[in-house]
Amino acid sequence: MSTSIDKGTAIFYLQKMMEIRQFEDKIMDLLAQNIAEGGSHLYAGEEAVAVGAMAALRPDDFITSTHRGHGHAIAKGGKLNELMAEILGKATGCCKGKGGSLHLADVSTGNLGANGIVGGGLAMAAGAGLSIKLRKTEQVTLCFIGDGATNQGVFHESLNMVGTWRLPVIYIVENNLYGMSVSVKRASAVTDLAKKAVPYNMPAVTVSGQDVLAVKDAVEAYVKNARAGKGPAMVVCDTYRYYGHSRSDPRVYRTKEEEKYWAEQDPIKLFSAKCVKEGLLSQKDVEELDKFVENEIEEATKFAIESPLPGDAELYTDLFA
Amino acid sequence: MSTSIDKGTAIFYLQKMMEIRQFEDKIMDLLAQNIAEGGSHLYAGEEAVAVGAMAALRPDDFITSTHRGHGHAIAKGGKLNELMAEILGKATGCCKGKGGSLHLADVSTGNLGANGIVGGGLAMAAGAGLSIKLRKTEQVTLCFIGDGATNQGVFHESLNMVGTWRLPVIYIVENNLYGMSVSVKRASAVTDLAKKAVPYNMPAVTVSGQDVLAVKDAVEAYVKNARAGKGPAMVVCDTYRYYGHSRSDPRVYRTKEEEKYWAEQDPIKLFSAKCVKEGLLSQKDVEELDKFVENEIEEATKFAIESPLPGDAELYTDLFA
Amino acid sequence: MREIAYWQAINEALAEEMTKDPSVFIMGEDVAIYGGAYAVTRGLHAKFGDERVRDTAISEAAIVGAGLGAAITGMRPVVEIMYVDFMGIAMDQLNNQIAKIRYMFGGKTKVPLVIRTEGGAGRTLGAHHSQSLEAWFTHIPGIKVVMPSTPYDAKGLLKAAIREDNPIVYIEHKMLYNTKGPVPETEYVLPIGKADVKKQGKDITLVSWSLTLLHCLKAAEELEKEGISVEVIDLRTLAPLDIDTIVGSVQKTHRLVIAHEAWKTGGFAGEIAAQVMEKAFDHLDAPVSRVCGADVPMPKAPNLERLAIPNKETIKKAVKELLA
Amino acid sequence: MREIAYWQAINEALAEEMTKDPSVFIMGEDVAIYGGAYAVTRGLHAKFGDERVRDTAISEAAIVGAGLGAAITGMRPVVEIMYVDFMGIAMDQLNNQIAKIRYMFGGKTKVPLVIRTEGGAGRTLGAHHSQSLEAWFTHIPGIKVVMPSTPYDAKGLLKAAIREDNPIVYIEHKMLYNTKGPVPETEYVLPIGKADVKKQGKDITLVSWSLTLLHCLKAAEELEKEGISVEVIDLRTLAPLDIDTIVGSVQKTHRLVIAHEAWKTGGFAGEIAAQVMEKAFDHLDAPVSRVCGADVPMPKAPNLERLAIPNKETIKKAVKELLA
Ligand SMILES: Cc1ncc(C[n+]2csc(CCOP(=O)(O)OP(=O)(O)O)c2C)c(N)n1
Ligand SMILES: Cc1ncc(C[n+]2csc(CCOP(=O)(O)OP(=O)(O)O)c2C)c(N)n1
Ligand SMILES: [Mg+2]
Ligand SMILES: [Mg+2]
Repeated sequence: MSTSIDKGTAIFYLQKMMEIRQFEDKIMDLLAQNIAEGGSHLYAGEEAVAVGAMAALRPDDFITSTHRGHGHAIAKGGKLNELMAEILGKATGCCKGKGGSLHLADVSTGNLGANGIVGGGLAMAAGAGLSIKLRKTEQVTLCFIGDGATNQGVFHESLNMVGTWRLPVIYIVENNLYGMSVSVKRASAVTDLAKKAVPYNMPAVTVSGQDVLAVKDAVEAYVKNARAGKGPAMVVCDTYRYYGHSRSDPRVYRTKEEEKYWAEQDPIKLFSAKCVKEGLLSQKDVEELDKFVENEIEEATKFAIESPLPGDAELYTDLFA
Repeated sequence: MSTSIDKGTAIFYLQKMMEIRQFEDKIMDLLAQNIAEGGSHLYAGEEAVAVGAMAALRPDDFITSTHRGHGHAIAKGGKLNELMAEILGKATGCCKGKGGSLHLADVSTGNLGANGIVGGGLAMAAGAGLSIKLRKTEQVTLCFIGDGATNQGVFHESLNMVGTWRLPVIYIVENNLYGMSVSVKRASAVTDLAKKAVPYNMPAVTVSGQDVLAVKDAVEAYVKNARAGKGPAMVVCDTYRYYGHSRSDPRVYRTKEEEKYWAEQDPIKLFSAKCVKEGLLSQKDVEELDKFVENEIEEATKFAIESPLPGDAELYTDLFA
Repeated sequence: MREIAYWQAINEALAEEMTKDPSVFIMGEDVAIYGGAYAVTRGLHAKFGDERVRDTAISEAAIVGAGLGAAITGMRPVVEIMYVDFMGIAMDQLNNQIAKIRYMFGGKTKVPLVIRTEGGAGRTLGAHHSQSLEAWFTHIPGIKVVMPSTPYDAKGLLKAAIREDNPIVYIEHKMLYNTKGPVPETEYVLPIGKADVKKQGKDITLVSWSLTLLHCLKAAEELEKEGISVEVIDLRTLAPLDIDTIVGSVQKTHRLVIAHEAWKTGGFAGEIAAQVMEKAFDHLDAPVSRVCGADVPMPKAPNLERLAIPNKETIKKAVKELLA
Repeated sequence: MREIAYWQAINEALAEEMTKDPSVFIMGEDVAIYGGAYAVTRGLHAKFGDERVRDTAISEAAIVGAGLGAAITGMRPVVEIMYVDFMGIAMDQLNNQIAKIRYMFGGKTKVPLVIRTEGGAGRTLGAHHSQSLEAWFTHIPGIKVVMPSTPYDAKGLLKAAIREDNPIVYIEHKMLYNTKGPVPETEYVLPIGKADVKKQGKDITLVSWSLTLLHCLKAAEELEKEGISVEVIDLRTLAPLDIDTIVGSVQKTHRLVIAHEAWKTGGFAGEIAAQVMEKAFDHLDAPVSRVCGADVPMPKAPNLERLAIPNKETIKKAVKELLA
């Protein structure tokens, strides 16, 4: 383990990762039962990225999230009840049921939103970085993007703006090897995604996205720089999504062996094993935490299912301030 | 001189550069007299780039040009009469007067067009490269862009496509230090523009854009590779535009010293002096050529001025095939 | 006649044209190995190989713009944009490059390019995956806009589009993919720019396209039972607009309802209403009525999504109101 | 009252609001040292410095999208897109992010963002620098669209726009920059969403905006001499549309001509015509007439450019035809 942490911190990280995992497994259930409708891109397998990165932040820092945003929302402090309700389109959701899975947001926690547009958060993140600079608040903005999103034009424009103006924005590239079905090898002229930082005059590092502490350490170092006015950076996190891209994905583009390999790098198992091995947590602590989280998720699910849909009059509200 | 060339070739390059220079000086005149209306972005000072790059091509190769496209059009074999007439919006222009300076094109010479949109030729060039690959014709596409255009999102998307698919496209980056009034230093996170090729898995080299042979040699080497299926590349040409960005530009963003420095690197003067020094041409040859070109430009101007405007019925033709 | 699904009709059109003409090829996100987000291109990669069925990076501007580059240099690309909602990213390519290039060049090039995309609501996917943006495209001179509602039209019009020397935006609807209809096994091509009277009637004219057309047909069927004879016109092509067919019908029925899923304000119904007024003012016994999408981003909540778009009931209501 | 130019009125509005509110800042291509392609921001960089008047790289999507990011995190950005023709590049940012974010988030954010841009023909700049694309923007729920025709309106509406908590597309016209008009020295703000009756009349209503409005006023003046009393309404704001003012006028005059420079097909005149029909059908003594731009990319040739857009004569002709 790359940094020494205390028991409380260990529990916090583990709990957050478990919350994300169980939240996503539950959504998969709800989709299968048609209780959840529409699409959901699940974060299971990538938990260490969101939790590790968010561990480096202050509550007033900003993030922009992606189409695969449940994990970011949870890690940034979103309430499970409200998130679950939002995914079901309920009035009690964090966006009153108007956003849904692809638009989970919670500005009060600094989460500027998931995004149905791949790369949709990139320019927004640059603007949030600029706003920090102009308001002189020493906040930072984390901009989460997938490997696939790095090929969008707005990636280039935004990183160039951030690089030129030395804005406090850190890019967290979640390299899960595929953008939908297209592997990085076939979508990107370079597979070493850290090379994509070169034209923007920002440092980049690649870490295991299955190791929550590795992610945290890398992000933390850059966040410190950014707060000190030393500009932006990129952290590429190698990771894997367990489920298909979306519910209907038969996953023909990847192999069982590959899936198995990554299942062995499970971020929750790795982290809890290490904590136990190093005596920070007992096996019992881990099991109890798992139970506790199970309960949380059950409650959130119940809350969401029992919540009402928005009233019909809501159709026309919230368009303008 | 980096390659040895014969007298005919020397005359050809010199003539093309002189044609561009005098063409542009003439346009400036016509603008001042309000004979030419609207905007024109003049290429004077950058002649060696277009002429050197085009010297590496076959007639059936493609180029995409820019808003500063007169030089490319001339160097790619456009007819002076038709180009001048087009800029005046005359029926005899290469686009029947419908395009104008910003849209000079001549598909019959492989020139896929100037473009009013900065970066507008980038995706088109990728497509032309793909077409070559699919049709297996061993053509190449040269994609001209300014330093400013390298910041557009479509630059990134296009180069990634070209880099991933190893298409026969060579980027000629005309780094004239400014995009309109904004210096590369203030617009781009890196000033060494060759670094912008890194994420696309393509080699890049920087050459003096004032040295027609240096440009030709660099482009030629990459063109050879591209024809052989070895993929794309980038040539950054350091150069300078003599006139302001457009007619109304007071050039407050640059200094007299800088302008003077670059005037001393004049591509036509440098090349003719070298040719004379190496005994390839006599001073008289150079002077005669200059006169000859003057005549050409006078004729083109006369042709253009005397040509009729398009008939009113032309407004609705040419929209659909 | 055999019945096949809408997606399959499109798939067949692609396969047939690719077989016939080696210059036709496909590119887009997840069109090859995956076979398309809505599986429209399934099997084509296996059949035609890597070169002619190409997965691209996520880069809508380059996909569409590269389509143009290939089209003007000897190929006939069919590019796919996964959701019409993403066309904003490629809007400059479409408007400034694709639509204008031929005109700007004085007719000295042609652009045999098809941009296939998909739109519409119905799957509670929220504001970024439910839009109907055809009105933007109809406001761009130099492109044609096709929006078929049946498998038969989808196949015949796509084949025509691929053979056209002009750029075409061809928009499918996500809720139509699994609808079935008769499609001949023998080859056929349909004319772009011709509306289709899907049902004859004499009391009122209903104009629509894409999924909403099916709602109109159902509404017309039910209204017929109530003694109201509705003529239902499927535009199929929005640009060029077959205004003559609409005006001809209005001259007979004197009443017109236009229904579409897109936002009402600035939607294409307004254009049709204005043209009908210009060409058949004296024939109109009532104002042209529009049944359109609510002027809001598509909400996630399933009840609000349903409220936000036209359906059989709201169409029937508009017809009755106009006849009242 | 003193007379100042349109560009100057805009420049004053920017300077005043920046002085008043430190959260207002400007960014765009060549807005700082150069002072803007049409010199609208001249002097502001010297006055407010590097941080608040920012030259950007050529990257329209990032400019507009970063505006959003800054707007939802405490600033009030005024971003400039040099020509409206380039808005296609930022269309996804505008449509999917800026216009929708507040609604998608259930009202939990606000977007105090102004996108200033410039459009229109008249300088023979060709197809990429002469467009009028407002119809695209009016077809996006969640944004407001302002297009002033006079220095007075330009100033008052821009100040209002900067103070709004909603995203606004504010479109200037390149041929208006040097037109002059009375502008008070004392501060004032005009309401967004209110049309202005620029001339009273009783025989016919002329609705327009931006440069074309001035042509309408001249046409009306000349028609007055011929005994035709024209009411001229300047929309000023297209979204939200002040339909009541238009309908009120039509109830009086019973005839309506709408004039704009944008392409006719799918242009905003169609929307207005449809709404007027819906709300005042029985008051219309003639079909609503549209005088609009030709449905072609703008040609370079000066004679063709003139032919492609409305002018005083074509407007007069339409008025007379409608009264015939
Ligand atoms: C602009 C845009 N293009 C395409 C899509 C469809 N799409 C949704 S997710 C996705 C893959 C994204 O890949 P990546 O950025 O690697 O994120 P991951 O899904 O792997 O987490 C695609 C193509 C979209 N939503 N938006
Ligand atoms: C998309 C777009 N943005 C902005 C402009 C306005 N503009 C025209 S030329 C230019 C500068 C281009 O700079 P560069 O690419 O370096 O080419 P150069 O003019 O220096 O040759 C700008 C900003 C444009 N025409 N298109
Ligand atoms: Mg991925
Ligand atoms: Mg430059």
